[in-house]
Amino acid sequence: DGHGISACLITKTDTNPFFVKMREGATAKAEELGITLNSYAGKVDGDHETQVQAIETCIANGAKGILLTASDTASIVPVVKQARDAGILVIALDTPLEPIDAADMTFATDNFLAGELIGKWAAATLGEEGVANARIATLDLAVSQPTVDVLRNQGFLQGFGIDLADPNVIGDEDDPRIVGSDVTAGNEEGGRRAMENLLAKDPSINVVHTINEPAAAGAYEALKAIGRENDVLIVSVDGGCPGVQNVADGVIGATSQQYPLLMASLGIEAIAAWAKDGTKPQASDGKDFFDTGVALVTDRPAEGVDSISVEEGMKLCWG
Amino acid sequence: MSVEPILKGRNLVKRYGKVTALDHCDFDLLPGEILAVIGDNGAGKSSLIKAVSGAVIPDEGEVFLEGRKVNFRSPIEARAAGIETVYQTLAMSPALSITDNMFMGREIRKPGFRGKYLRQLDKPAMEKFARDKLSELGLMTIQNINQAVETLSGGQRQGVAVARAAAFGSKVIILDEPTAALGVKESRRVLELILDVKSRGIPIILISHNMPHVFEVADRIHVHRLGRRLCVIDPKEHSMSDAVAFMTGAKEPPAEAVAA
Amino acid sequence: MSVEPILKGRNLVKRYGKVTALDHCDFDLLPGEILAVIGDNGAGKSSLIKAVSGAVIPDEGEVFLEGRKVNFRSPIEARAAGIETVYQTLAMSPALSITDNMFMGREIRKPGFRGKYLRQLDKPAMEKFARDKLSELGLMTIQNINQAVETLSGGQRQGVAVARAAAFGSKVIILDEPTAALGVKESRRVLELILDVKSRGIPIILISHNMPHVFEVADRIHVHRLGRRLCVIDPKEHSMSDAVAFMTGAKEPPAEAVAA
Amino acid sequence: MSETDNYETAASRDGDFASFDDHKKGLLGHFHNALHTNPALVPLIVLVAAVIGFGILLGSRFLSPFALTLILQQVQIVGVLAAAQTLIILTAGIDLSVGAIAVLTSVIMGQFTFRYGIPAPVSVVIGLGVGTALGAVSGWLVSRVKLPPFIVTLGMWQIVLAANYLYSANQTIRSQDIEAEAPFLHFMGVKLQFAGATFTLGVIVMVLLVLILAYALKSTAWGRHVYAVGDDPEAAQLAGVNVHGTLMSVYMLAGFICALAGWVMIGRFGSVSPSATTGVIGNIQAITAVVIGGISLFGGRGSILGAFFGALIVGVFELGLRMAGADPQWTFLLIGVLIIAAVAVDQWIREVSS
Amino acid sequence: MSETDNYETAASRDGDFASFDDHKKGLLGHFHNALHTNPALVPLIVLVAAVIGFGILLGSRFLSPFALTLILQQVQIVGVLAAAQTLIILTAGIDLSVGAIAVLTSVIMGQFTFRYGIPAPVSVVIGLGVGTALGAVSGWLVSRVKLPPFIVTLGMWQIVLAANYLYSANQTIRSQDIEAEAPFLHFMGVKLQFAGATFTLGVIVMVLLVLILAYALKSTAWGRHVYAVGDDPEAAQLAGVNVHGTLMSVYMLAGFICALAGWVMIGRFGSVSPSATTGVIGNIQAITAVVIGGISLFGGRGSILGAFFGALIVGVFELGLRMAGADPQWTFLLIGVLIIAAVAVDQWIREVSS
Ligand SMILES: Nc1ncnc2c1ncn2[C@@H]1O[C@H](COP(=O)(O)OP(=O)(O)OP(=O)(O)O)[C@@H](O)[C@H]1O
Ligand SMILES: Nc1ncnc2c1ncn2[C@@H]1O[C@H](COP(=O)(O)OP(=O)(O)OP(=O)(O)O)[C@@H](O)[C@H]1O
Ligand SMILES: O[C@@H]1[C@@H](O)[C@@H](O)CO[C@H]1O
Ligand SMILES: [Mg+2]
Ligand SMILES: [Mg+2]
Repeated sequence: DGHGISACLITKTDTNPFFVKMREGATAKAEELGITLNSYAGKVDGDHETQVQAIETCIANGAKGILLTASDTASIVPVVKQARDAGILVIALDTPLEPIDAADMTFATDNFLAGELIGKWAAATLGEEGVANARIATLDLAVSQPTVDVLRNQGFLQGFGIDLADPNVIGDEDDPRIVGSDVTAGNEEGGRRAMENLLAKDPSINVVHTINEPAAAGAYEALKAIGRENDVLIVSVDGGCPGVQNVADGVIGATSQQYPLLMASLGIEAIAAWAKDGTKPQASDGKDFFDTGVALVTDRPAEGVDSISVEEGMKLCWG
Repeated sequence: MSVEPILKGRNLVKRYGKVTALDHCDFDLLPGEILAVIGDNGAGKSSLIKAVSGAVIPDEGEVFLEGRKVNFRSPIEARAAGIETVYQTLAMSPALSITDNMFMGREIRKPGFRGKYLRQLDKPAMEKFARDKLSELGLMTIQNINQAVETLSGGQRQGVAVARAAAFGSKVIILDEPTAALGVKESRRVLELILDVKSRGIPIILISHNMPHVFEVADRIHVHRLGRRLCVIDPKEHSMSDAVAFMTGAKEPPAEAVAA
Repeated sequence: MSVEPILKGRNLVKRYGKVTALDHCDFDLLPGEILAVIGDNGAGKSSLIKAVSGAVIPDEGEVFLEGRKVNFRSPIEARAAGIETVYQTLAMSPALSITDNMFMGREIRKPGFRGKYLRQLDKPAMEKFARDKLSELGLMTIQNINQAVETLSGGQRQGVAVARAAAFGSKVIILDEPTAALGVKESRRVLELILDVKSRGIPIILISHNMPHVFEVADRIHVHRLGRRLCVIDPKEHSMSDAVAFMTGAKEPPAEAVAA
Repeated sequence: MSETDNYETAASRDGDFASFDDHKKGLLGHFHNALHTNPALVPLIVLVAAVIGFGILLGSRFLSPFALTLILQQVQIVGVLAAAQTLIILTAGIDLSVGAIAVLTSVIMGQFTFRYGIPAPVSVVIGLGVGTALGAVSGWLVSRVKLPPFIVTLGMWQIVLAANYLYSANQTIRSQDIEAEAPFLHFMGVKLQFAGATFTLGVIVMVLLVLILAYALKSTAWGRHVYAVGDDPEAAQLAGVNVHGTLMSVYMLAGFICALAGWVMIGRFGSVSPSATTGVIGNIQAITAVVIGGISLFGGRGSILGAFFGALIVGVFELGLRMAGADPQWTFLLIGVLIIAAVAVDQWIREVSS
Repeated sequence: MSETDNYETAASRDGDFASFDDHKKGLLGHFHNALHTNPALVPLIVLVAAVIGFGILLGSRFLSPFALTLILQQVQIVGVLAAAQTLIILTAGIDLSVGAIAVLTSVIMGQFTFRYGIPAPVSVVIGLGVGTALGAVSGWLVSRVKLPPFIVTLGMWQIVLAANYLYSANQTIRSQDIEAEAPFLHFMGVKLQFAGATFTLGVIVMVLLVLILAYALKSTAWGRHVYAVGDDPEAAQLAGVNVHGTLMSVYMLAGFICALAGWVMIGRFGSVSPSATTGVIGNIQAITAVVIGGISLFGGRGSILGAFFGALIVGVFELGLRMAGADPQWTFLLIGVLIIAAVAVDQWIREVSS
């Protein structure tokens, strides 16, 4: 019984449905276990300062545990240490800290893997000749290139079979198949503008990687405006319900689905356990974090790439 | 006093923080007269006319127009009641043209559809009117009626403000130092204009530091001192030296003038 | 002219867009004299003194101080050369106090360590000085020397500006309509002050529309018309009516006055 | 008074009124004059120069009807917001909430239709009404409570944006669903195409809006009052302008226009999303357009056409740089340089011409 | 001249100078007077009221030395940036680049030490120098090229932020590495603790900076010139103020202070990260603090202590609401309401007291 226990959930923002779902999952589980949950979020994506202030608040409030999706995975470490020194269990959700053992445990999607899956799928779908003649656009998140952005972009390119140069930097590849990249802020507005810009630069684009499904929907609108929506392959990451529905409607070819509700409820359970008898959660076999899994959702399965159907995806989707 | 004043102030008080600008001041303007208001710098003359023209709301006291109590909450209300004022600060929009400023708040619209439905301004009509009024004042060094007011010389600017008041005032015209920045020729025109307005039966309040001008045109002189009316004198019965002596406190005013 | 002018302008031109404010204008101020500059509104008087005091840079022409050509690029340079000006716009910072405004750009620092290293201002000293100068001008309705200038009446504001120039001018003092907004008493003080400054050997340029004042104090009168010097007359040889007639173009000036 | 001297009568003898000559004539003089009477001309020159510059750099790809009308589509939201921003800035205010109001009203139009089943046209009208009401609140705080516009709209920005997320529960309404169930919401996205050029109704509405406002500001009493209030509210008040009424009308109209921008957003993005970037940076984008367009942040000076050209200048630079292959970070940097440069050129033209 | 009337001599007979009486005396009068001469008093009152309010709501958790000094730590960066912003705003400017300069200079301090092996103190000095130089560029564009500060610093913001991303290659320098190899970079994070209260050097530097600037603005000629330039630059120029010099000094000093904020950031966050949000929202945060502090965006009015209290007011509200467990969007919404309310109270106190 968790009465008197309080916990914190700190997300990057609370404007992204992904984090909204995460919070819903955490809130439901916390209610079930009788834990008081306070939620915090950055003002904009990448807002590190507010996350630091949130952790400090949790310390001041005497919380037992913190669930954190860090905006700045390396910079957050000192204040996380401060929290752990104060006896608070810190669990990273969705995004591992740098180093990963700066948190007590990580429940996460492997974002690089998520990118790799859609990259592989795109390559397999296009076939050998298609891959050789591909014209690729990547619609990324922000000019500051936050870690999710880099991991998914580089994972995609790797999966597609492109040499990454520095795997920590977007845009340093010299493969001629890449037409260019632009930033989208992860929403429809940015997705459309970015797609238009890249199409104006080179109208022959036929493969589009998008940071998430809203950006993909925006890109689709831009393609539709010039009548090319049917001959361009769009891939994405997230697996939110509107996103999966868009896979069903043929807007998106395939998307890598992640499981925020699971991350959150596991996190709350871990805090309850920690408060009860001081046990800490264990990592998945052979990994240094607890992998909540990622699955490729598509109705056009490709050879050599594991995937689940849209129907299954709809059952597991969030938001 | 047998005639009912057209504009009357009673017991007016206005304070600015620690400063008392009006200190239980009375004030009377009789029909058809030119009333001059004289007093030292900072005596509270401008504050007085602001209080009777709606530009500031007095802390205490009452204002009567034609015997009826009025509570102007803005100069628009005073203007609607027929009181037109040239403030010492002139109240012009520097970036706007001479025409725009002259017609501010009472623009003329085009006749017919364009005016009624498109609410289009009749610029040629307004420009012609503005040009005529400025010519009457002899302000002909103004080279362009669409010039922004901020590009005018101090005197030109004052001329525009006076022209505006004279053109539109119907019941009372108040002029706060209208000739302060004007040249000899332009000042003359303003004095002629004042007499002209008076001959149309409209009473005028003239605040001025120029004693010859005051004594030339005024029917009565309100002497203001330390935030209140010290006395009212008849320019035909007192000399300029007397007026200045009262105003500066060098000499006690006659008892009957104080009672007035 | 045998004496070398202390301040001299030659062939000055200043245009504002389509408007020509100075049209090849000459100008001479002789040592120790009071030179009045008169002219219609918009004739270019203010433009002239701005051009010789660094406030505007003339498009053409030259300025000489004590015979040496000068190129003032700002009023600071003119001031450093000893030319102190009261502009028609007064050049005050409305939100700052009277003292701050009087000492703007030449503040007094505390003696010793606090002044030298902490650069601390000597506020009591500055306040005392300011109070004294204002008293000399009779501007005693000012109730608080630390009052913001924006809370002063128009006349009080002008008094502060004149006090500033008189206190600090060393070679030439220029006054652009210094009594325009002043009361009778305050105007008198300014005239006395002008004569007092003259008696200290400092020449003065006085722009004014007040003919009696001009004829009372001026040694010579520069008549300005349509952007240039029309003539220079001796107030002892010409009447006010003459001056006004020249200035307004009603009468041709005498040939020798034009040559001057 | 007989004691006074009669020197003043000398002035009356003066019969003819002298006046100076114009010293500038001819073509150059006319050009200078045009620049002075038409403040929007300078940003127009900068705009044309930018188009020509990128045209030379990128050739027909950039000068194609497709690319040029694409710019119009890309600036339509900022263009509409800039119109609202212009009105506020002309009154010496500033509105940080324009983008947030646009996003909230688009969410209201969408959610009212989908959540409550209200007919789409009614939802649109409600959205426009909410925008106007939010403008009225800001206007009242500025005009009556006399709070600084910056603070009022900063608070409004946060409030509206938060309300937007809370109300929408972060839910996106998908383009496909709108298409199927409430196509009226997509009205502003309707396309008119000819010869490669594409005009959406949103673009046309933006252009019309700018033209109507330009007319109202220049040729109606209301417009003159807006300028007077921005120039010197105290003087305007003394001169007989209803300052409160003018401010209220401006803030309400601006709120209405922001809601219009919300409707245009739905047309452009297809979907309705509470997390549209416009909510966060729409204000800065609109202010940028306005200031590049030569409108003074101190109020009372400038023309709305200038703001429109300002929005287009930014749009041309952005698309041009992307087409020239600059990567996002470099584009971001160069836009910064170009914003400064555009205004410097503007300044320079004004100086040379005066 | 003998023709003139001698009425004016009547004035000379006047011997004694009359003056009005003060009508307000006593405690209330003194209080009113204090409010007028001390514009920072109003935000101070709002601040104290906010602390008391949250104290009642949250009890000793909030009123603990830990929580109260935590507020100071949480506002230290915004507080330092607000000091820079105050200087600029007093000259009737605005600086959108303050946060970006802080982030870039922190990256420079870090990268120079780690990438090039320059000793940390030298890197810090270089960082401070770069901040000053960036300020000088903005100052020059504002003062000499006469571009609007809003545009100059908007461009500067984008340029500096993009340069920051490009130069750093998005690399974060980890706290552990700084601790091990260049602890001097952490200097501003050094803690002084007693009885639960924690003061970092960064907090102390912020307070000292504000006090020094308050002194300089009030009691030196430079400070008076800053106000005069902001009040009416033309009048200041005519009155003999070196307007260009004053503006340059202000922008350079502001740039320097931003770089100081960069150093404080390293102390507070431990690591050096180019993506710190201060680069994106630091400007709005600083402006918010300044305006809540009662400084006019039109220049020439207000006190830097006010800006400091403004930063603290926001900090108190944020921590208080967070500790009370308000949902983030509700927190944003309430902060929005409170920003408006704080300024409305300020306005009301001023009105009642005048
Ligand atoms: N807005 C204000 N704030 C504070 N004090 C003010 C304000 N307006 C006027 N005062 C003060 O009130 C007093 C009277 O000022 P007022 O302008 O009425 O004088 P005045 O008689 O018109 O003087 P002048 O002849 O110089 O114009 C002065 O002491 C002035 O400083
Ligand atoms: N900044 C400016 N911009 C445009 N025109 C100007 C400017 N300053 C002055 N002028 C014009 O130059 C001419 C001369 O103005 P100036 O102020 O020198 O006249 P003045 O003789 O001082 O007049 P007054 O006696 O009214 O002060 C006027 O026509 C005026 O409109
Ligand atoms: O935008 C992404 C989301 O889609 C989610 O994957 C979490 O990280 C955010 O940055
Ligand atoms: Mg007055
Ligand atoms: Mg003049």
